[in-house]
Amino acid sequence: MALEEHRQHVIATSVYVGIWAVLMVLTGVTVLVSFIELGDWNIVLALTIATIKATLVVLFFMHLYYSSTLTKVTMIAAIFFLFLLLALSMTDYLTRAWLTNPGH
Amino acid sequence: MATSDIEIAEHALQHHFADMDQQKESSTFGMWLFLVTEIMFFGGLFCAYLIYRSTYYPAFVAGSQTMNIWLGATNTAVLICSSLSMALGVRCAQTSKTKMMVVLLLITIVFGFAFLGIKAVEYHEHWTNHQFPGPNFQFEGAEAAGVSPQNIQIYFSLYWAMTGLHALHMVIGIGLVTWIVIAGWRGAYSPDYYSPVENVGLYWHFVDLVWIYLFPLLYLISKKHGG
Amino acid sequence: MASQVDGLYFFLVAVSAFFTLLIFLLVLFFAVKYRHTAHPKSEQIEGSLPLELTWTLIPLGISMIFFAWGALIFFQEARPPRGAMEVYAVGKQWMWKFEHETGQREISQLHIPVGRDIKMIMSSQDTIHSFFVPAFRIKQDVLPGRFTSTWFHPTKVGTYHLFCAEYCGTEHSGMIGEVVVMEPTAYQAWLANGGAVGTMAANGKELFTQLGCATCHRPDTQGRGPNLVGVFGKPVQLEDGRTVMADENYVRESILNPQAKVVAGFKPIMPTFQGQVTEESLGALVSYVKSLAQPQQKAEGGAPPAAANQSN
Amino acid sequence: MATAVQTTVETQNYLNNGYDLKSWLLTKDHKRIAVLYLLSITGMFFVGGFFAMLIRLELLTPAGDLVSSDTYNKLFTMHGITMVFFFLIPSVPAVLGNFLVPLMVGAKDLAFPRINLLSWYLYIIGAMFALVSMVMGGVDTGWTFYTPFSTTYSNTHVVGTALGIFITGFSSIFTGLNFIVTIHRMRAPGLTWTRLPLFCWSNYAASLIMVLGTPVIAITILLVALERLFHIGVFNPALGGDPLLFQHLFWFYSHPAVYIMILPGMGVISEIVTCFSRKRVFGYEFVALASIAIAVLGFLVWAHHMFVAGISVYAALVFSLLSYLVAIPSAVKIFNWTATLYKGSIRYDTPMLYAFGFIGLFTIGGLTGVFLASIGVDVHVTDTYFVVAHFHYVMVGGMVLAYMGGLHFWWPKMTGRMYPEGWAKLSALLVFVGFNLTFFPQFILGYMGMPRRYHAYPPEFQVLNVLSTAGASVLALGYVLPMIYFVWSLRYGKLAGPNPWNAVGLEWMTPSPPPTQNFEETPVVTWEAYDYEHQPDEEVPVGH
Repeated sequence: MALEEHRQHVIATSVYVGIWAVLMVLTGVTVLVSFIELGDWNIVLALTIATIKATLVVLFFMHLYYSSTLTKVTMIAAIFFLFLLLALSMTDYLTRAWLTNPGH
Repeated sequence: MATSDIEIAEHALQHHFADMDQQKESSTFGMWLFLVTEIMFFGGLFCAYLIYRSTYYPAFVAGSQTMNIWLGATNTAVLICSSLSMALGVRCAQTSKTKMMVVLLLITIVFGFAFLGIKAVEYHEHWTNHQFPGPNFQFEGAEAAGVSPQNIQIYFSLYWAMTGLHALHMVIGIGLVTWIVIAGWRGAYSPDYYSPVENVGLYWHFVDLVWIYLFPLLYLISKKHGG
Repeated sequence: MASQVDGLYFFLVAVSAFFTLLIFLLVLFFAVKYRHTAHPKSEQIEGSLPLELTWTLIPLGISMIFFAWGALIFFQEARPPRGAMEVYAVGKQWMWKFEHETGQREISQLHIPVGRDIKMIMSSQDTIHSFFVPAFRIKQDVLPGRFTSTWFHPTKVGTYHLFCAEYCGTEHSGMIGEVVVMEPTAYQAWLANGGAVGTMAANGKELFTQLGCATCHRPDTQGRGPNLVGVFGKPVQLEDGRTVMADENYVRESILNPQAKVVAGFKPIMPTFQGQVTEESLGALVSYVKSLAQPQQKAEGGAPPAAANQSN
Repeated sequence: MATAVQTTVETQNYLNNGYDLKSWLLTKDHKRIAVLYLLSITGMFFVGGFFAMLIRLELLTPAGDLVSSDTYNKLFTMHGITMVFFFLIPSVPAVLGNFLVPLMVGAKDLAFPRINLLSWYLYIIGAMFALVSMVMGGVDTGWTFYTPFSTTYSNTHVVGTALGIFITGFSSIFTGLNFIVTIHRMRAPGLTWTRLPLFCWSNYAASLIMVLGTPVIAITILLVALERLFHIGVFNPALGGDPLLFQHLFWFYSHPAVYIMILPGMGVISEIVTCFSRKRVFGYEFVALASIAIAVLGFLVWAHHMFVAGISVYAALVFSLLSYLVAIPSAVKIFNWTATLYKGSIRYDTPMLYAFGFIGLFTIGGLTGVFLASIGVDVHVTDTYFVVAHFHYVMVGGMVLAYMGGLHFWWPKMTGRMYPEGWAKLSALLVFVGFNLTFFPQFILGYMGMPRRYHAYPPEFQVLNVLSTAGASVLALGYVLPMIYFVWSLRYGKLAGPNPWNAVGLEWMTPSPPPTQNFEETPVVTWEAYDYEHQPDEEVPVGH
C-alpha cells in the first residue's frame, strides 16, 4: 500500500507503560520531597521534576520526539515566547526597589 | 468493518488537499499551533502567579497549606493514567484496533470524570470554608500566620482561575473524547486517517501537562509553617 | 530639565526631518524620472548587500545615540536630588490635593518658589491619574496603593498648566490645575497666609499617637515594634533575610500591610491600618517618620531631640 | 442584465456559484468568507468613523459643549475599540489575506475552511457583543481598559464589551493559525519560501503574532471581567493587586498587535510597488526577513507604553533599548521600497498613489515612534496628542492607506470589474491631504502639552484643533467616495480580465473573479517572485 510508508511511527506499548511508570514515580518523589524543608531548593526541585515529567509527556505521549522539525520548532517557539513574557515582566518587578534613595 | 481502510481514507480526503499526507500534516501542525495559543493563554495566568508569588510569598505559603496534597497528588496520578490510556488509544487507532481504541478512550473518560470528581470535592471544601475570592472571602488563621488575608485572597483568586480554567479544559476534553469514541465506534478511522484521534490525544496530553505544573505550583509551595 | 528635553526633541526632529525629506525626495525623483512614459523598460536590480548593511547600520547607530541621550535625561528625571523641597500630592476623581511640608494645603493649585528643586510625592485614592506639567516637561502616573515621585526645578516665575494625563473617568479633562511659581519672598508670604495647622510632620506625630503606634514604636528604646528613629532612608534587615530600603513606599506598606516585610528580630504582630488612614494621613505619617531621621533640623519636626540623640 | 448569450459565455466563478443566502452564510470558500469579512469590517469602519466625526466636532471648540463629558469618553472609547479590534486587526488579513493567500500559494483553499468560516462567525458574535453594549449605553474605559478604572470605577458595559473582544480574539487566532498552516503546508509545487510573494511573508509574520499574542489579551480581558464580577483582586490595588500587571499583560499583546495591523499592509505595498514599477523588489530576502524580525522583536518592547506608569527605571531602560531595534527592520523596508523605484518604469495608477502615500506617511509615523522610544522625550509627549498623531500616522496613514491601495489593486480580481480610475485618484488625493491636515497639527498640539482623551481643553490649543477637524471632514469625504464608486463599479465598471495590471503572481493567472476551485489545475512555479523581467510588457488592456 502506497499510503503505508507515510504512516506515522508506532511506538511500542512497553515504551508508553515505561513512561507512565516513570511519571508516577516522579509524582511520588515530588510529593515526598515537598515535605523536606530545603528552602529555595524546594521550588527548584519541584519545577525540575515537573519539567522532566512535562518533557516526557511531550516527547513520547505527544510523539514530539518522532515529529517533524517544524513541530519541534513550534513547541520551542511557544516556550521561548512564554519565557519572554515571564522574564521581561520580571525585569520590572525585580528592579523596582533598586532606585529608591536620592542619588548624588 | 464495513469499509476498508482505503475507502475511509478516500472518503476523508477533503477536496482542497492534494493527498492524505498533506491533509494529515496540516491537521497535526494546526493542532500544535493551537496548543501554542493554549500555552500563551495559560501563560498570562502563570505570569500573574509568578509576580504575586514573588511579591506575597508568605501569603502564598499560607494559602497552599490549606490544599489537600493527597487529593492533589491523586489527581496528578489520575491524569497521568488517563494520559497513558489516551496514548495507548491513539496507538490502537494507528494499528487498526478499533474496539480496543474505544475501550481505552472510555477508560480515559472515566479517569477524566474521576479527576473532576476529586476536584469538585476540593472546590466544595474551599467554598464552605469561604476560600472563594470576593466579599465573603475569609481565611482563618491569617493573623496567626502573620499574613494579610487580602494577599491570601490573591492566591485563591489565581488558584480558582487556574484550576477552573484547567477544569473547563478537562470538560471540553471529555466532550471531544466522547465524540471520538462515537465516531470511532462507527468506523470513521483507519491507520491512514486518524488525525482527529491524534489531535484530541494531543489536546488531552496538553491538559495533563498544565496540571503537571499546577500541582507543584499551587499545592507544594512550602510545608514550613508560620510563613 | 526642560531645555535638555527640548534639546533632544529638536535633535530628533532634525534627524527625522532629514530622513523624511530624503525618502520624500527620492520617491518623488524616481517617480518622475522613471515614469512609464519616460522610461518604458524597467531595469531589474536584485539588491545590494552593502546598501542593505548601510541602511541597517546607520539607523542603528543613530538610534543608539537617541537611546543614550534619552536614557541620560530619564535617569536625571528619575532621581530627585538631595535636599529637594517635598510636596505631597493626592490625586482623586477629579482634583489634585497638595500638602506642603509646612502644612499648607491647596486644591488643584500648587504654589512653589522659583529656583528650588521640588520633589512631588504622589499617590491616588481611587484610580490611576498622571501628574503632567508640560512647561517642566515632566509626567508621572499617580497610582493607588503606592507612592510615585517626580521632581522639577522651576526657573521662571509664572503660572503653568497642570494636567491629569491618564484617563480617569467622567471629568478627566476637568482634572486640571495650575502650578504657580513665585519669588521666594512671595512664596514665604503665601506660606504665612496659608492657614496651616502645624507642619506635616507634627500632624503625623499627632496621628502616630492617636492611632496608638507610639505604644509599640517607642522613640526611646526598642519596643514590641522597632524604634523608628533614624530609620528612614537607610537599609533595613528583614526577618526573612532580605534587606530593603526604608523609603516612602516601605513606610506605607508597613502601615497598610505590616506582615509583608517584618524587621529582623520582631514578630509579625502589628495589625493592618488599611481603611483607617486616608492618603493624606499616610503622607503625614511618612513625613513624620522621615523627620525622625533628620535630627539636626528638628526644631519644628516634632521628634524629641533626646530620642534622636540616643539613636545616634 | 445577463442575456442568454452572456450566460453561456460566463464561466463558473466563486460569485455566481449559488446566489441564495445559505450559499453565502455556510460557505467554506475562502473567497466568499473574505467578502463576508469585507462587508462586516466596512460596516464597523463606518461605525468607528462616525464616532471619530463626533469626537472631532466636539473638539472644534475648547469648551465641552457638543456632548457631555461622559458621552465624549464613550465616543473615544468606542472609536478605539471598533477601529482597533473590529477594523484594523481583521482588515488586511481577514479580507485581502483570506482572499489572496490561497491564490498566491496556488492552493484551492486555506488549510481549514470550516475553521475559517467559524472565525468569521466568532468575529460577528464578538462584534454583536460590542455593538449591543454600545447601544445599551456604551463603555467609557478607553480602548486600553486600564485597571482599576475599568474594574472598579467605570459604571458602563465593560463586561459585555470585554467579552466581545475576547470572542473576536479567537477569530483572529483562527485566521492566523489557518494562514501559518496554509503557507507551510499548501504551497504549490516549486513555490519555495524564497519565491513566495512578500504579501504572504508579511501575513505569515502577522499570523505569528496573532497566534502567540492574542491568547494573552484573551486571558487578560477575562481576568478584567472576573475582577469586575467577583472582585478577585488580581488587578485591584485596594485588594493588594497591582494595576501595572494589567498594563504589562495588555501591552504584551497590544504592542505586537500594532504589527498585526501594519505588517500585512507592508505586504500589500510590496506587491503594489513592484507591479507599478515593473520590477523585482529590491533586496527580497531583506524585506521578507524584516517582516519576521518585526514580528519577533515586536514582543520585546511592550513596556515603552509604560515609561511613566511607575515601572522600574531599569526595566524602562531595557525596553527603551529594545524598542529601537524594532524600528530598524521597518526602516529597512522603507529603503528597499524606495530603491525598488530606481530605474523602474513607473505608472501612477490609484494603488500606486496609495503606496506612495503609505511610504511617506509611514516614514513619519515610524520616525515619530522613535521619539516615543527615547525615554527622556517620551516622558513629556506620552499620553498627549503627540501619541495620538503618531499612531494615527501608522494605523491610518500606514495601514488604512495600504488597505485602500490593496482593495483597489485586487478589486478587479475580487469582482471582475474595474473601479473608475479618475474618481479613485481623486479619493486617494483627498485621503492624503485630509489625513495630513487632520493629524499633523496633533503632533504640535502634543508637544505643546495637550493631553489625549480630553473633552475640553485650554483655549490656546483651539487653532490647531480647528485645522484638525477641517482635515477630518476632507478625510471623511475621501472614505465615502470609494464606497460609492466601488458599489457603482459592481454593475457598471469595465470588465477586468484575468490580469488588468499585467502583474505577476499566481493570483493573476486565474480568471477574475476566480473559479471556486481557484485554479483549473494546480500551478507549478518555475520562476522567482516578481519576475517582471520575463513578463511581456504589453499595454494594459483595460482601465485606461
